[in-house]
Amino acid sequence: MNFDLDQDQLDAAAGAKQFFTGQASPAQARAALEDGPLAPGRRALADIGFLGITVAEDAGGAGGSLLDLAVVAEQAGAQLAGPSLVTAARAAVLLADQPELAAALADGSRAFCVVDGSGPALDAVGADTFLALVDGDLVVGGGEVTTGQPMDATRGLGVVTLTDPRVLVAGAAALWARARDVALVALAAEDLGTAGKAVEVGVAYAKERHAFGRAIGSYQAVKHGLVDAWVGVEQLRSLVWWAAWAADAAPDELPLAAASAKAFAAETLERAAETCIQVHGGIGFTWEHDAHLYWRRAKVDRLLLGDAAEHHDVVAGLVLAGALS
Amino acid sequence: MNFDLDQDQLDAAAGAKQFFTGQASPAQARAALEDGPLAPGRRALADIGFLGITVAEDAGGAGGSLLDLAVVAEQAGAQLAGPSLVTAARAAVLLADQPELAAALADGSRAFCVVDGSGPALDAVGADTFLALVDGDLVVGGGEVTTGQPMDATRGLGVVTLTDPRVLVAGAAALWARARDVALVALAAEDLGTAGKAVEVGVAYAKERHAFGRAIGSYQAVKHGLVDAWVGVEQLRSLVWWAAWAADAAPDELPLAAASAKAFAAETLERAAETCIQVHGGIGFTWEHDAHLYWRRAKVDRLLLGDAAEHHDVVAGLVLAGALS
Amino acid sequence: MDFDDTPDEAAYRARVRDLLAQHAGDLVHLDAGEEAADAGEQEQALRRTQRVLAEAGLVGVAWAAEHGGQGGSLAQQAIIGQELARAKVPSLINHIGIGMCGPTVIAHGTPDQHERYLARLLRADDVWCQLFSEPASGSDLAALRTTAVRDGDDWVVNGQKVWTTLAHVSDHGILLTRTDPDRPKHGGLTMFVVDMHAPGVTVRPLRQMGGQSDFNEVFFDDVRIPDTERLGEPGEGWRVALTTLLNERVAVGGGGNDLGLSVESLARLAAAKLPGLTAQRQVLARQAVGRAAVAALGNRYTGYRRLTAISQGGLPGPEASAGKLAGTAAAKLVADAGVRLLGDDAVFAVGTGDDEAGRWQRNQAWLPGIAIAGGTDEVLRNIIGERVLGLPPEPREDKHRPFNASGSTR
Amino acid sequence: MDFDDTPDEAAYRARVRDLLAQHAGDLVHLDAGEEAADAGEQEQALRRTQRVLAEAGLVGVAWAAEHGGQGGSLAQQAIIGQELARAKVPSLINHIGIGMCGPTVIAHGTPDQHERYLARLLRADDVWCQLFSEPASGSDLAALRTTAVRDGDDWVVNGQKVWTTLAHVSDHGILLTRTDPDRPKHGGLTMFVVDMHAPGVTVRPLRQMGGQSDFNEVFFDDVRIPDTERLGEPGEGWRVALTTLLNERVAVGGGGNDLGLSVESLARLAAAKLPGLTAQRQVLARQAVGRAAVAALGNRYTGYRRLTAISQGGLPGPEASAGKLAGTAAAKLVADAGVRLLGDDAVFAVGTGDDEAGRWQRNQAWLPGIAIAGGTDEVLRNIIGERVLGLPPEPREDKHRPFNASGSTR
Repeated sequence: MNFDLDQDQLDAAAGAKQFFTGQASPAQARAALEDGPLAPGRRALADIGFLGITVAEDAGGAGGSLLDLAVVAEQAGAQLAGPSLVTAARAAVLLADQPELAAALADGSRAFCVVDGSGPALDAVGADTFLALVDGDLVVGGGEVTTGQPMDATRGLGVVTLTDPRVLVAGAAALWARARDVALVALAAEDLGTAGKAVEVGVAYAKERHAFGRAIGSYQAVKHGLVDAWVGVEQLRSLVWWAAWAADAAPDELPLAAASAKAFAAETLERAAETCIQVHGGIGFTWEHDAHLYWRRAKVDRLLLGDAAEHHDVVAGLVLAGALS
Repeated sequence: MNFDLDQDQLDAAAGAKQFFTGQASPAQARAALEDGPLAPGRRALADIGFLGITVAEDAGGAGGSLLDLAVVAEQAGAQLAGPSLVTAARAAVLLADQPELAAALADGSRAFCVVDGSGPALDAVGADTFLALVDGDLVVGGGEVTTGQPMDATRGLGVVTLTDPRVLVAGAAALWARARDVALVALAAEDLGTAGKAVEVGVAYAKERHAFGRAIGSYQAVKHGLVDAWVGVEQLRSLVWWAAWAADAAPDELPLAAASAKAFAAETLERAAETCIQVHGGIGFTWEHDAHLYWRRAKVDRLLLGDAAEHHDVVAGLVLAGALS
Repeated sequence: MDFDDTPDEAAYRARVRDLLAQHAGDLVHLDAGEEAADAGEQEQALRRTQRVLAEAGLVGVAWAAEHGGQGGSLAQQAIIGQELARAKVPSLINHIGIGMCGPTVIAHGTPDQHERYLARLLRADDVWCQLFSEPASGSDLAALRTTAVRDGDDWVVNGQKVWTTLAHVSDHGILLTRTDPDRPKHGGLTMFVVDMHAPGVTVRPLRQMGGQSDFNEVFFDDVRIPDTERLGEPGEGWRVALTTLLNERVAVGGGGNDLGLSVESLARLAAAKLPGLTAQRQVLARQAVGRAAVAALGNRYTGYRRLTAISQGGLPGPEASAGKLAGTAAAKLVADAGVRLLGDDAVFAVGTGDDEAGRWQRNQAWLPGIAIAGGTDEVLRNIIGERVLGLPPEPREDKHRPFNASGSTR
Repeated sequence: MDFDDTPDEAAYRARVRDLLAQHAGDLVHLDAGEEAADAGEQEQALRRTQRVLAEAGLVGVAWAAEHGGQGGSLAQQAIIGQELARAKVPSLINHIGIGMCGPTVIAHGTPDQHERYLARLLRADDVWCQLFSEPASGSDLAALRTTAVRDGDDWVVNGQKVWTTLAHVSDHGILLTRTDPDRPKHGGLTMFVVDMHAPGVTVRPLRQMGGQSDFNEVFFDDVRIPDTERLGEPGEGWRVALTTLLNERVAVGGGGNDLGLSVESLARLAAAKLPGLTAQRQVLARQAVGRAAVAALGNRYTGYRRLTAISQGGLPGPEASAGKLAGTAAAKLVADAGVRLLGDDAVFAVGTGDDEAGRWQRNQAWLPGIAIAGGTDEVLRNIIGERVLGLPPEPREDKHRPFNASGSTR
């Protein structure tokens, strides 16, 4: 039994934390709501190697595991970074046998977007290369992107119409499914980071802010709300680690673990962000405070790649089919 | 705007409270779990006139409104009384044009049970006259009753097989539907009483019990839990009053109001009973304490006559069909 | 039990409806959620509307006649509110002044203050705001730090207020200050009427997370207030403020109105969207719509019970706090059911944001504030627990310490 | 990261499995939920089972060799637990003695006490219980009122304990008493070893809401305890008790096991019942099953993280409290999903109660207790909030007052 990060992963997490703390922030997520650029942006993510963590070494990536990527994604989530490592993780799976495209993913020379159905797609804004499943085949092509006024501007959401698609892999349903599960794990990892940060910010304020002669964190209503949010974050961490581990070490468990992690991430982040606002009182719902930026991320992410209801249904289906026995 | 009980109803409630406090109690509900008799029992309920509140005067009843019955049912619920006034209210509607049977309902000379489908029926134990809807007709007959080990023994639950049914009213679907809505209201009224009592008992204990040098009711975790339960009880009271009023004064509103009251009753009583146990700590989950008797009632009543999910769906259907506009 | 007007109420309602029809040409009319393009024009139109209504005898009806009111009842005031809504006339611009500031001036002001302020307030010649909350004193109002120091016939005020509704259009405000920091926190406060146009007063709109600005920050930099503008004695400010807060409860009332988008708008959205969902999603959406509707109805009918109490001459008690608590919970269920029906559309909101998706998105971003503004859920639960259920309060170490020495100054 | 044994752990597991197979004939084996018909026979069989395991070196492995243990690790102890479960050998009858009482005797007892008690405890020659909680002191353990008064070489004990697991079969117990009521509540306590067969000790089973009796009440009526049975100095009882409570955490551990019926049994029930439901009910039941499964898995994998920490030589910290909190929440979701699937059957439970419906009904009635027993949800949240998140504690007025003068005596 060794269900813990190893030293390399701990080091990678520390490095990623330093990088994202320097290169991204809620302040930049706030600016993005008024047309500011994404931070750190694709270029910087490519340069530090984060877009290629799970790209094969011979395609210029690091050939790492999904768990390696998840520990970095957590730090990205903590700073509301964009574009998302979800897209990098998912595209790396889809492009496993396409070394040139995979290299362009890793070095940032192409901006990828993976498109499901007709809803808004993650990282569509600014993308130049679109991947989709059409009639069971993996296709690649250009795309026209329609933007809206999304709750969270760091997700680069856009509705995509593919242009000039060509088939990359015929009969790619299984590949697509695995890539989607990997995306669920990466998204849950980013949400883990955001949720953990929201709790941390809430806890810090609860220690500092006084009312009626004592720190508000000494009141059970505040304390217990933060504790419940924290307990959720720690449970989410376990599900994310399990799912990321399963992607490489136990692929049969991936669908159950990925759906579990994503379902739990949606609700855990939402609760953490709402708790963060509530703990802050009036200041917590002002534009200038960071709390609403975590909340915006929560409101968008809970719907991305299927909401909790969708994934609870998936989990039920797998459990009914004997996934736990 | 006069959304309040009138003086007669307040007097009736006070009288009913005195009656039920004397004639029934959680202690008797506990004894019923080990084959003790129901309290106050059909005889006593008939003698004081509670089985005939909504039976027409010329059939020996009081010719009262459903609201008159609801204020009494609330007091019955507070003492976990049996048999249920739900059956009296429902049978009175079904027997509106059957003066002899209605008289036998009011004077207690017959013991009625109203049977839906194949699940356990309320007040089946000891009943001698069974009412059911068969192929759209209201039928009356005898019945064979199979008993189980129900969570709450005061509900007289039994699975009924009708014997010798005869048609009482042909084409009675609308009558049956109205009677069922009336039953929902009476059940919600009993649940209101039980929930209110559970909160009252919890509040009293929270004032008296001390931990770490002060009454536990001064801790927000305890205080806020009780407040939320109390707020639920007061909302439930409003829904019960509205639904009971609608039964006589605005029949078009009855289906929405009855389903709303029953759905809210199911969850409000459950929360109130669970809060009552939790506030009491260890003593709260012992056999000798009353808390689990409220809880048992909650666990049974939430399923009787359709659970919250069923009634939320009914409410949605009515709202979608324009019930609020 | 009935939901009808009494004969008196019906007659009053008919008179109000008549007056509103008669003056319709001079009143602003807006659909719910609609706003005028130009804020300045909007302000002038709203001031004019209130003046017309005041002249028709429809403003401050529950105030005594000697102060310019009609000596009427809270029930009459509720009827006017309902009829204004029915006629699509927006809330009075001076609702804070009428509901809170005016009653405070009446209770604690001098005859001279009554003379100078009340009639103008009712006509919206002056708009008023309430300057209590500060960055470091939200729920714990008495921890405020804005100081007023006596200087000859004046007091000199320095500090900052926040969450001040209408400050950006106000002419006067009631201002709670600390005048004696050596006394325990509740004991060293004094209330004033402040001229919002006086030198040293700066108003800055406060932007909320949804982008709108319902509140302001107000800065006081050596603002001089004549002692004649004091309300009540020095050191009596907390008692004066309690008058204001009691009247706030009367004004807010927990009347069971929907907060945010109404359950009726959820019903319309559901009727439009539900047929397009899969069978599975329909089941789940119906659960969410049903649950939200039940919560909203429970809150609405509980509000009718409170209105009944008022109509019978009662005053809203602490149980009015339950109305806000339940209203907030219902509003969250309504908002979440709506967003669930809209799915991706709600987060994405293609277009101008004025469409249905944009409305629900804004509603969602406005909601976290309602569990905080006007009393956080936590404070409301304390109020109900202690004043309705009689549960003991928490130990208070701050009440009797000199404010200077208290943790509240951190 | 992996879920496998290290080579050392694998070797140890093989040895344990081997020993269990070797002694299989002398051990009790029970399916989960199964119970022997005769309680007395069951007790004897369980005592015999523990003796056999002790002789095989599988009891108290984490205890030092000088006290009869193996000087092993908590990881080895966890492996033994897993292998016992796998072989369907029930928990050791003396699990309280091994996990809590023994370590307390080791830490605070005299060499003579070690000599007399520890070996017999490991062999279940003596079964032990822990006598701390009282009717008036649950979460606030230090408010206990059972008194011990010095009389010559003895102490005379009067009072009542409650929630005492295994008291009805115990030979000894560790007993926390108040010996100096004039000191503050934590300062006047003293710990003893008590002979449960001594005159004046009365044990009464305590019936729970579900009908079963997992706990006892224990009454002390002028029970004499020789001073040689004291554990630690007079007045040092709280410090001694902290040793016990720390070891309780180690023993309970928050290992992520399902509380109540397992998620696997929910999966089996769902597979059997779901096809019989309407399409609408299937949608809702699948939501409930999915949500419960996710919660149970989150708790299970979080338990693996704690087991990893133990396996790497760590001690369970206060975050173990999170395991019970999350486990309780998951158990409630599992129970509710099961009851939802069973519908009326669950409340009605036709037949003997040994069927599926009866099992879920009993599970439901057992659950309210788990949010209370072994630390209420509220106390656990305080522990996590204060010791993990570093949030400040609430003001405590009772800590420094003489116990006599404190509200705790009410």
